[in-house]
Amino acid sequence: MYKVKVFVTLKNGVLDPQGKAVKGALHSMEYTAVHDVRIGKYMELEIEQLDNIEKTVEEMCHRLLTNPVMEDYRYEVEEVITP
Amino acid sequence: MYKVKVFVTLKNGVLDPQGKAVKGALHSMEYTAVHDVRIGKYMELEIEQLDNIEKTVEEMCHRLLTNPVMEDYRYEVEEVITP
Amino acid sequence: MKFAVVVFPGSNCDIDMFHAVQDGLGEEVEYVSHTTTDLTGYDAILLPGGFSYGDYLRTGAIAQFSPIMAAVKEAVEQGKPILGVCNGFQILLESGILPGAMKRNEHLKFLCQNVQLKVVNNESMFTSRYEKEEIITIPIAHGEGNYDCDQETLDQLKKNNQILFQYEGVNPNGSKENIAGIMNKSGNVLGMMPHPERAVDSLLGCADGLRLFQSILTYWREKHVITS
Amino acid sequence: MSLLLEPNTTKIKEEKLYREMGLSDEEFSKIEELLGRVPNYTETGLFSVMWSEHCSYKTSKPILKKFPTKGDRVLQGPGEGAGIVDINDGQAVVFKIESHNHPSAIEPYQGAATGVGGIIRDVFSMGARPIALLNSLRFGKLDNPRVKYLFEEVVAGIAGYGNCIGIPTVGGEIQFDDCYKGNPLVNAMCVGLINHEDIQKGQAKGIGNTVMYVGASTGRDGIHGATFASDELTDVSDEDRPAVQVGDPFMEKLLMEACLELIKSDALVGIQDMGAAGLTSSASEMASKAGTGIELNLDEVPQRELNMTPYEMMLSESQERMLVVIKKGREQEVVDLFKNYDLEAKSVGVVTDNQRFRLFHKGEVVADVPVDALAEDAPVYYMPSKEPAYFKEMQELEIAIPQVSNYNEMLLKLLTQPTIASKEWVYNQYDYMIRTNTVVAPGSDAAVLRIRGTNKALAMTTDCNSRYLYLDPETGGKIAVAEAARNIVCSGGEPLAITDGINFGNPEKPEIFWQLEKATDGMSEACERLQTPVIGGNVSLYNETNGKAIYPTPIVGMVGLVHDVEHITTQSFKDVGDLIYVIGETKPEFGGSELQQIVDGDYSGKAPTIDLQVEAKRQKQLLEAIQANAVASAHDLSEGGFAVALAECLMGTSSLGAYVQVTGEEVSALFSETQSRFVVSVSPNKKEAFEQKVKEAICIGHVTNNGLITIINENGNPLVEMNVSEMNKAWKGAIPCLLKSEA
Ligand SMILES: Nc1ncnc2c1ncn2[C@@H]1O[C@H](COP(=O)(O)OP(=O)(O)O)[C@@H](O)[C@H]1O
Ligand SMILES: [Mg+2]
Repeated sequence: MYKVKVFVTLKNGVLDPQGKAVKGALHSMEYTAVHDVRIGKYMELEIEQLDNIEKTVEEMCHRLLTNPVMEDYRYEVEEVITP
Repeated sequence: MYKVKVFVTLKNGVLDPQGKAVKGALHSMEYTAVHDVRIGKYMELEIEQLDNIEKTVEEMCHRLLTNPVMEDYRYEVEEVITP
Repeated sequence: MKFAVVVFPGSNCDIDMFHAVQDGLGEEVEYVSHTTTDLTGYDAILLPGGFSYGDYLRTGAIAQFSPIMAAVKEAVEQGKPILGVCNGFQILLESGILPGAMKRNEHLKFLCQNVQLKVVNNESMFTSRYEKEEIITIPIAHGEGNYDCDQETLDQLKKNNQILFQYEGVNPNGSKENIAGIMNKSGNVLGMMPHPERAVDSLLGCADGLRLFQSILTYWREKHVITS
Repeated sequence: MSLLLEPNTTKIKEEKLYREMGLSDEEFSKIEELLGRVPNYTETGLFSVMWSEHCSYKTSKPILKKFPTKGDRVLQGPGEGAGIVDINDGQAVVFKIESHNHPSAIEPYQGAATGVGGIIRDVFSMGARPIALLNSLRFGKLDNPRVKYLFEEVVAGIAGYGNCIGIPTVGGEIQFDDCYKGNPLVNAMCVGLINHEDIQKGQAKGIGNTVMYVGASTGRDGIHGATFASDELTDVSDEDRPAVQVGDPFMEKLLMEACLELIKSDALVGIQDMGAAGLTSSASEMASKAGTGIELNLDEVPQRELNMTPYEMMLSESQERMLVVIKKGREQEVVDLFKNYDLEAKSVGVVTDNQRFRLFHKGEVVADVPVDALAEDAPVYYMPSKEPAYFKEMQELEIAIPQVSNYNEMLLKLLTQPTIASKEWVYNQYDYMIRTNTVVAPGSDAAVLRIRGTNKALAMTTDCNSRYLYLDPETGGKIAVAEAARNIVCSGGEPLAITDGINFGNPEKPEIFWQLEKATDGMSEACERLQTPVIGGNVSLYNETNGKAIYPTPIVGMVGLVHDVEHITTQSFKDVGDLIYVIGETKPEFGGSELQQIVDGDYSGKAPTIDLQVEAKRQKQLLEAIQANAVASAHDLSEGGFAVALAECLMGTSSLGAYVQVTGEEVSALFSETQSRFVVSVSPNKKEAFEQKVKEAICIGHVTNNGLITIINENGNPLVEMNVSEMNKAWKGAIPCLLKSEA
């Protein structure tokens, strides 16, 4: 079994309305040291043993999990030994 | 300057309709090896030099960035040397 | 003329679209399930609003893999009029039939209200019944209508007169260049956030949307006369 | 928790573990008596939820009995998922209100969302197509970050669910008062449409028929939600909260469409949603109502989590689930039907003739109790009642007219009180147009939806001014019903019936129980008088924070029938030159008024009086005038009195104004909250027709085109003179402005 973690972020240059709002809220709570906030997605997938897991994950990210027009992604694959 | 990465996940047992729908979609796209999908949030914060950054991040997570009723979180703090 | 209203799991403006064509326009219309693979019997395809697959992950993201989308792409190639409204627009973007992407509204809230639109281009098969620069009233109802694209795409859209509608006055969602609706380069696919199908009956306050459907019908009739 | 770790019967009894589940010592003895033995852990759980206030109405039953529930049009009164009223032509309207207060206090977005989801299931489980949603909300004052957070998230949650499932949210009401600070109220109402022949009952009939489970799988969420809803909130409830239930409106959309298709099939015997107390209440109630028994094999229950115990499965409040009873042998049809919607239907049990509720798990019987013991034999409590000391004090206070020095300023200030201010910020987040039947959108008195294919329409509203109820529960109860009816009438509808959402404090306190008794007495009388029977409702008690109760808040949800879409009327003035009339005389009544709140910072004295006979007469006359097409606009006078109502008639009109003259004591004339009054505008050529129908209406002025609101006194001196656009801006901006400001 694999555990795959996918991190999705908005592309540089794409405005992030949610991040902006969160930054504003943090400032109004006096966390003025916060310069910038960007909000993305974090996904955890459990995948069965597979040949070429990286390729599959790459493909899933490209086709469904992210929108390449505005998002970037990276992922980590961990092998999990199930007892 | 610090770069803080916050990973927010739903607590165990809390229903994740998004994860469920994405898993269904992956299956219908023939990625049947995918056992489970959970979707959470990933945030990147840029924070100015601060004493006790961990405590501040912890506090922000608890007060605003996550919903402690339903979500768990963990974070990583990296120091960034700005040129 | 025969219209198809595509029903994805979670579509919910399908019924409004259906009635706009049947009662407003007085033409033939049928619901077509997302599992259908053949759209050859229809003259125009309507992708209605709603929350296909709950809009989980991203709006319109999961629906792009529905079996029917291959047939929709075929219809695009054949030059049939295709109209995607709201979630339908989002699906057209996700599936790459129209360029760009949709983000959450700038103010992060769902917004339902009448808005004013400017008809930027009235020379399309969707807008011939409007005046150029005419200001019309059509309702919006969405949480993610903040259209975005890169500069190159925007330049193309402008150059080819692909922007059909822009918000007039207040931009309700922060979309780039006040964009409310765009078409593809060949001019037979329109995606728009506002709901023309909700504005076809003056009992409900406004009927400016009806002319959009009438434009499609006019186009089809003219074409039909010429080709037959 | 694994089965092995569950406490045994000795432990449950000796260590009084049932107390943690909300059962009293006496109740536990009664259960032992009914069973003839000590219940095991699972059984104790079954009783604890079924005998909770939320499911059994054990303290409110004697009270609810008083409500008038019959009427010529009533097809289904209280007792099923929702009530049903005939609207001619073989059609009927189905509606019900339900509270989700405690879950919303803990997790406002999901609490509100799942509240909406639950009430929708109540309506489609009757076989009806849900056509509209309304809500009634109460929060503390918007001067505190927690309250703002609750308010924003509750609204987002209601929007999130309703918009996604595609049912328009067309109306509601919101009040802000300190007593709701720690205990907000979130009541959701759903209205559905049905043909008489499609009406379903939640009954498990026919020995040998199959019990099927459809919809989402079961997780550990919301275990003990029903008992939790029957308990007070304290500061610690934040810690030991049960797992939050998350709503999945997409799943519910599929489930709704599938169930509405199933209803057309004669394979279906009975259907009920799994609401509070989930599988336990739906299964036992269906059997109890049919006089049968039920056996469930819990191994077949779709489960979302590993190693769930019978106790957990039976008490889970996972959302978007339904239980259906299907004719034996027809199961596969149902499986196929649901498969078309990507849903699973699973056979989980069978209807038996022994009137017992039996549960099997891994080959063993894990519960075996008489069905009626759960669903019918819950104790009924007649609580002691005592008139609170404050009531007497309030009644003895002299009438005091608050001092107002500048009427313009005061009017502006009233218009920016969040309770009066425009709720556009709220309802613009709701898709109120979807399904394209909404003729009158939020913003007028009642929402109106046409019924496609007919000339008819339905008007609907929710109302309750709890400040009056606090000062005088009986009078306040009457007013709540009367106000709802006024809103229906102003919109051109004939009031049909009500659903009630009874939100009160801890009924074990005699003063609270007294409020409950008096309020429902008042409501009953008004329902009787106005011929709007109660066809269903919901009770939410124990709404207290740290021992302090909310104001008594019995929300009235009312639906009216508009016989012809031509009769649909809104509150806004229409044309220059139209005559402005007021119906009803004004008295100096300020107890519980907005003005009193502003001037004194509190509520005191007597609530406004109401004469139900006068109310009924005026409503009847006004409705007749509307039906004779003699009325251009109609609006009832409520919070803020005449001046506010007049201002509201001008809001959103482009350039209209009003010029009117008032008589008598000025502060009362402008701001008193005397009941049973209306402001109406009439086209000059309908003058005679109108005056003939409504003899006591007094013409006070006319609609102008100068964009000014002008109110002069008897001597012709201006009391109020203001720009409508300025007023409009303040009124619209008030709530967004409060939310933005930091506090
Ligand atoms: N929570 C809400 N949801 C939807 N609409 C609301 C809500 N609160 C108020 N409204 C709408 O705002 C308008 C004014 O409400 P309200 O002041 O309560 O009217 P009234 O005093 O006539 O009952 C109504 O149309 C009502 O439906
Ligand atoms: Mg009103």
